[in-house]
Amino acid sequence: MNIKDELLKISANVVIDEKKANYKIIIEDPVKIFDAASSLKNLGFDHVVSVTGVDYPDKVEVIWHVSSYSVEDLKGINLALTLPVKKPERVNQNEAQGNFASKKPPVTVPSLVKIWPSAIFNEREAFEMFGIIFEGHPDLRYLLLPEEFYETWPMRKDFTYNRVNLLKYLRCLLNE
Amino acid sequence: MNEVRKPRDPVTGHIKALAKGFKYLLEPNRMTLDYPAETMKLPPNYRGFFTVDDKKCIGCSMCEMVCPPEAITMVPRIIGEGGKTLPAPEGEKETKGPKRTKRPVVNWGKCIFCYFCVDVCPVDAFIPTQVHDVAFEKDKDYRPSYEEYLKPPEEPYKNAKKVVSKADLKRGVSYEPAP
Amino acid sequence: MSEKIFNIDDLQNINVEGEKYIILQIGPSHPGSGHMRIKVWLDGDIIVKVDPDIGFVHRTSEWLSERREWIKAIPIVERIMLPDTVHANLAYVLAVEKLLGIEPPPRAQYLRSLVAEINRITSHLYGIGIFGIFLGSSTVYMWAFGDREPFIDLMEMLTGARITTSYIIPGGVRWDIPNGFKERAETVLQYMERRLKDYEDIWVKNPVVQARTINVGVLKKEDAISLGVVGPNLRASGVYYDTRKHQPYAAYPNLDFEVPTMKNGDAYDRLLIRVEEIKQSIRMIRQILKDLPEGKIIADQIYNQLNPVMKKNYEEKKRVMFPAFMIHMRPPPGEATAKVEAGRGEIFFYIKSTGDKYPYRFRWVTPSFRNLPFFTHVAVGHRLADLPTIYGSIDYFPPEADR
Amino acid sequence: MNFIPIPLIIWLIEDLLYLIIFPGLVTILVLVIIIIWLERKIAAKVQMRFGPLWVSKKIGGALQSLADLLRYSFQEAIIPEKADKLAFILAPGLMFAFATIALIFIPVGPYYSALFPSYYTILFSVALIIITPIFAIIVGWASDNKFSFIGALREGFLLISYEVPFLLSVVSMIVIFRTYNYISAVQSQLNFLPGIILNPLAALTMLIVMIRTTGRFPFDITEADSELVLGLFTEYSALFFGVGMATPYVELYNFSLIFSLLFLGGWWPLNVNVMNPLYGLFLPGLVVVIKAFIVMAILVFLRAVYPRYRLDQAVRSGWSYVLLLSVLSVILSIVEVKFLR
Repeated sequence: MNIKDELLKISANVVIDEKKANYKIIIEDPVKIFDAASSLKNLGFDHVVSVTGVDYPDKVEVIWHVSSYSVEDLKGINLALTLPVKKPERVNQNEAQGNFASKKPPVTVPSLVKIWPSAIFNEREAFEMFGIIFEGHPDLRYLLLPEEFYETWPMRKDFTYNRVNLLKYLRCLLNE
Repeated sequence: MNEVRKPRDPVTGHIKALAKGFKYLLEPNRMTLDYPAETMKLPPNYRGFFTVDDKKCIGCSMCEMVCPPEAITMVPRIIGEGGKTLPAPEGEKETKGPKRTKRPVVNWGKCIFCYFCVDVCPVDAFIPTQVHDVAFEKDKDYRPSYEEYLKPPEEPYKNAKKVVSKADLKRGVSYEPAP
Repeated sequence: MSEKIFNIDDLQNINVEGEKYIILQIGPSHPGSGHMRIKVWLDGDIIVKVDPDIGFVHRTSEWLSERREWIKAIPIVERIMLPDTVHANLAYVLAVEKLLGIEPPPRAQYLRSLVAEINRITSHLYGIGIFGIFLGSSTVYMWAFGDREPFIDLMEMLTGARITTSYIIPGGVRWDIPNGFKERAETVLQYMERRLKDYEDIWVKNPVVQARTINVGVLKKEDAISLGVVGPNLRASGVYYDTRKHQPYAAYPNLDFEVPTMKNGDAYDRLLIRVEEIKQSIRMIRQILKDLPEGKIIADQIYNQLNPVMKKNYEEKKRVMFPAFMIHMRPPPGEATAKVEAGRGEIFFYIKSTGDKYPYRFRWVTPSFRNLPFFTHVAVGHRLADLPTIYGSIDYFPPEADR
Repeated sequence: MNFIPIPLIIWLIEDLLYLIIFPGLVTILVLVIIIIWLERKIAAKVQMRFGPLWVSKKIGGALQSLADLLRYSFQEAIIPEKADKLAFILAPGLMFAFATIALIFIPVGPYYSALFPSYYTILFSVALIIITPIFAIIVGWASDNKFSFIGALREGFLLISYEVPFLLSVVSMIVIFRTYNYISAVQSQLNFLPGIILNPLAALTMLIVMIRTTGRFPFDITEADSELVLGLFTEYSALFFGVGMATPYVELYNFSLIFSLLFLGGWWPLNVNVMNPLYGLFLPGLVVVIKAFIVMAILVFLRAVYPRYRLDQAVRSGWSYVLLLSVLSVILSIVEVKFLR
C-alpha cells in the first residue's frame, strides 16, 4: 500500500517528509473535513494522538494527529490532518480591562469525536487553549484551566494579560 | 502469555503469601539508610551545590544565558590583584571598561541542579560539590551575595557516619563505611 | 460490568438527575485520587457515571516552552513526567534532532536506550507500588519503592542525578559510563530477577489480589483502539503495538526483545504486563551492556564546536560540555514529530520551528492524558471499591496528564 | 503482718483490681500501645525498613505510640457544624466503653474475675461484644459525611454477615464443653485436650470473625483509605479519633482472650487449685494474657501480607464459606460429643 497515493485520493494537498516523520494532509474547506476523516478511518487510522492548534496572525490551523493500532503498515506513521481556519475580525477591543486577560472571538470547526472517540479530551484542551469551538462535541467544557480564563485562549500568540488584575485574581483565590 | 495469567488456587496462594511474609519477617534484609545517623558519600559526578572559581571565571554570561529557571544573575565586580575580584561600588552597574567584570551568583531557591551552567562554561570555572541535603533557615539564605556564594552550603550532620551505597544481591542496596 | 462497546453518545444520554444518586467528590485531596477530582455518581454501590476533573496541577509546560530557548525545554518536560524523566527528555530531543538534522553516534544511541530501560523499570515499579497502596497492601508499596532505589542509584552513578537526569542532549548524551557500572548493573539485575519471584508470592498470585483484579475494569480490544489508550494498558487489551518496534528510535532496532501482550484487558492483565515488561527491560539492559559499541558519545557536529578546554574534559572525564551552539540553537524552519514509548505509554511531540530562537509551536501529549477515557468508560458499572483498582491498574499520574 | 491475711485483702479489692489494673484498663492501655508499635514494626520488617525509631531510639521506638497518644490528646477537637453533636461526641466513647465492659465477664483465672462467678459468662461476654459495632454505625451516621456514611453502611453489612458464624462457633464450643462458663470450659480442656484440637473448624471460624470484626487486613473494608478516606472516622480529630482508633485493638484484645480461653486451653499448662495470691490469682492470668498477645501479634502480622477484599466479596464469603464452616463446626462438636465421650 502506497500511503501517498491513498492520501492523494483524499486531498490534493499532501506533504510527506519521511526524515522528520512528518506526514501532513491539508484540507482547506471545513465542510470536507468530516469526509476526509471518515476516509482516513476507513484507511486504518483508528485513533487520535493529539488535537491541537497552531496560531498564525490571520488564521488558526487545527491539527488532528492520527495514527493506527490495527493496520500493521500504518503503525509507523503519524499523520497530521490539518484544517486552517480564518480568524474572525475582532469585535471589541477591550485589552484586559477588568478581566486579567484580553478576550478574543473563537473560531468554529466540526468536531471529529463521532469518528474518533479518542479525540474527546484532546478537543476539550484545544478548545480552551486556542478558542476552537468543536461543533458536535458532546461535552465541550474547560478541562485544564479554571473558568476565569474563559475566552482568553492563552496559547494564542497574541495572549496578553494584565499583571495587576492577575495578581488581584490570584489574591482572591488565596483568600477563598 | 496465558501461562503467566493462570490463577493460583486460594489455599496454596494464602499459604505461599503468608510463608513469604514470614520469611521476610525473620531474615535480616533492611535496605533503608538510617538517615541522619548515617549519611551517604555520593559519587564524584553527583550534581550538588556548586561554586565558582573566582580566578578562572571570565565573566562571559554564558551560564546566565543557558540557565533554564533563570536562577543565575551576573553581578558587577572589579578586578583586583592576582586575578581576584572585589565588589563594585554601591549602585554601580557598569560591567564594561578597564578592570570591570561580572561574576555569576546562583539563587538556590530557583536552581534545579541541571548543571547546564557547569557544562556550558568555556573555561570550566565552576566547582561542583556533592552537598545536596541543606535546609535554609531564612528566605534570604538561598539568595546569597557573591561572597557568600563563593562558599557553598556546608554539609549538615557532620558527626554522622559516612557510608557508600553498594549493589547487593540480597538487599538491593547495602551500605558500607566510606573509605 | 461494562460489557458494551464505548459509544460517544452515552456521555450525553446518561441521566443522573434526581435524589436517587449519591454524588461523591473524590479528590482533589483524598488518599485515593492523586492531584485530580473524580466526580462519581453512585446508584447504591454501583458507579453510574464518572467525570474526571483534571487540571489541578496544570503547569503550562507548552506555554513556557514556547517562550524559552530550545535547550531550556529539557528540564521543563522532565519535571512534568517525574517517574519517566528520561523518556520525556528523549522524546523532546528526538524531535529537535529531526529538525536540526543531527544523528547521534551509535554509542550514544545505546546509552540512551540503557537509561531509558532503567527508567522504564523504575516507572513500572512505581506503578505497581501505587497499585499496591490503592488496594491496601503497604508491603508492595514499600517494596516497589524500595526496589526502585538500586535502579535510581544506577542512574545517579551514570548521570549524576537521581530522577531529573537531563542526560540526553541534542546530538548525544552528557556523560559516558563510569568505571564499575557494568558490574553493579549486573548485580542489580540479578537482585531484581530474584525479587520478582517474591512479588509473585505476595502480590501477583495473592488470592486477595486475584479476587480484586480479575475481570475488573475490562477494556475490550475494540474499545482500546477507538479510545486511543496507550502503553501497557493497550497491550493488556491485546493490541500489538509498541513504539519501540513500530517507530524505532535510539538503539531499539538493534536490540532483541519481545513485546508482551495479554488478551483479557482487565486490571490483572495490566498488572501482569508490567511485570513482564520489567523482565524484558532486564533482558535489554544485559544486551546493551554486552554490545555497547565503542566511539564518541556526541555527534561530530557538536564535538567540533567544543573549545580546547572542553575537548580536554571530554577526553579525560568522558564528559560532554555544551558549546555555545546549545544556547543559540536555531533549528531550520519546519515541523517534526517524535514518539517515544515511555513507561506508562507513548509520548508524542509535535514541534514547529520558524527558524527562531524559541519554538513556534511546542505540542506534546503524555500517556496519562491519553489514558483518561478509562475513568469515563471502564469504571461505569463497577462498584465504588473497584474505582481504586481501576485507577491503580492504569498507572495514572495526574501531573503528567495535566502537563 | 500476720494479722492481715493477704488473700482476704485481694479478695476484697479484687473487682477493682481486675477492672483497673490487670487485665483491665491499664493492661489494655499498655497492650494497645505495644501492639500498635509491634504492628508497625512487623510491617516495617517485612517491608525492609526500620519503622518507628526516632522516638526512644534505644528501645526501638517503642514509645512512638505513646507519643501519638499525647499528640491526639493535645490536638484541637473539631466538631463539624452539621454533625449530630451529641452522637458525634458520645459514640466513640460508648464504643470504647462497651468494648471494655465485655471484659468483666471474661475471667483470666479460676479464682480471679471481676464479678462473682456466673454460670453464663460466655453468653454475657459474647452479647456485649456484639453490641460494640452498633456504636460504630452511630459514629458513621453522626458525622454527616458521605464517606463516613458509606463506611457505616459497610460496617452494618459486615456486622450482620459475620455475626452468625461467630455465634455458631461459640455455640459449637459450648456444645463440646457442656457449659456456659469460661472457667469450667478451661477446666474441661485441662482435663482432656485444648479446644483448637477438639474443634479446629470452630477455631478457624473464630479467627476469621476476629479479623473481620476488628478490621484487620484483608477485611479492612470500613476504613479503606483509598476509597473512603478514613471511613467512619473521616471527620474525627483529637482524642475522639484516638479513642476510635484504639477501640478495634480493645476488641481484638477481648477476642484474643476469648480465643485463648476457649481454644488454647486458658491457663494451661498451669493447673491451679490453691488459693495463693500470686500463684492462684495472677500467674494464670498472665499466661492467658500472653497467649492472647501472641494471637494478637499473629493477626496484626496479616497487614504485611494482604491487601483488602471488596465489600461484596467479604459479605458473600461471610454468608457462604464462613457460615458453612461454622455450621460444620457445630456438627463436628455434636458428633464428637455423641461418639467420642
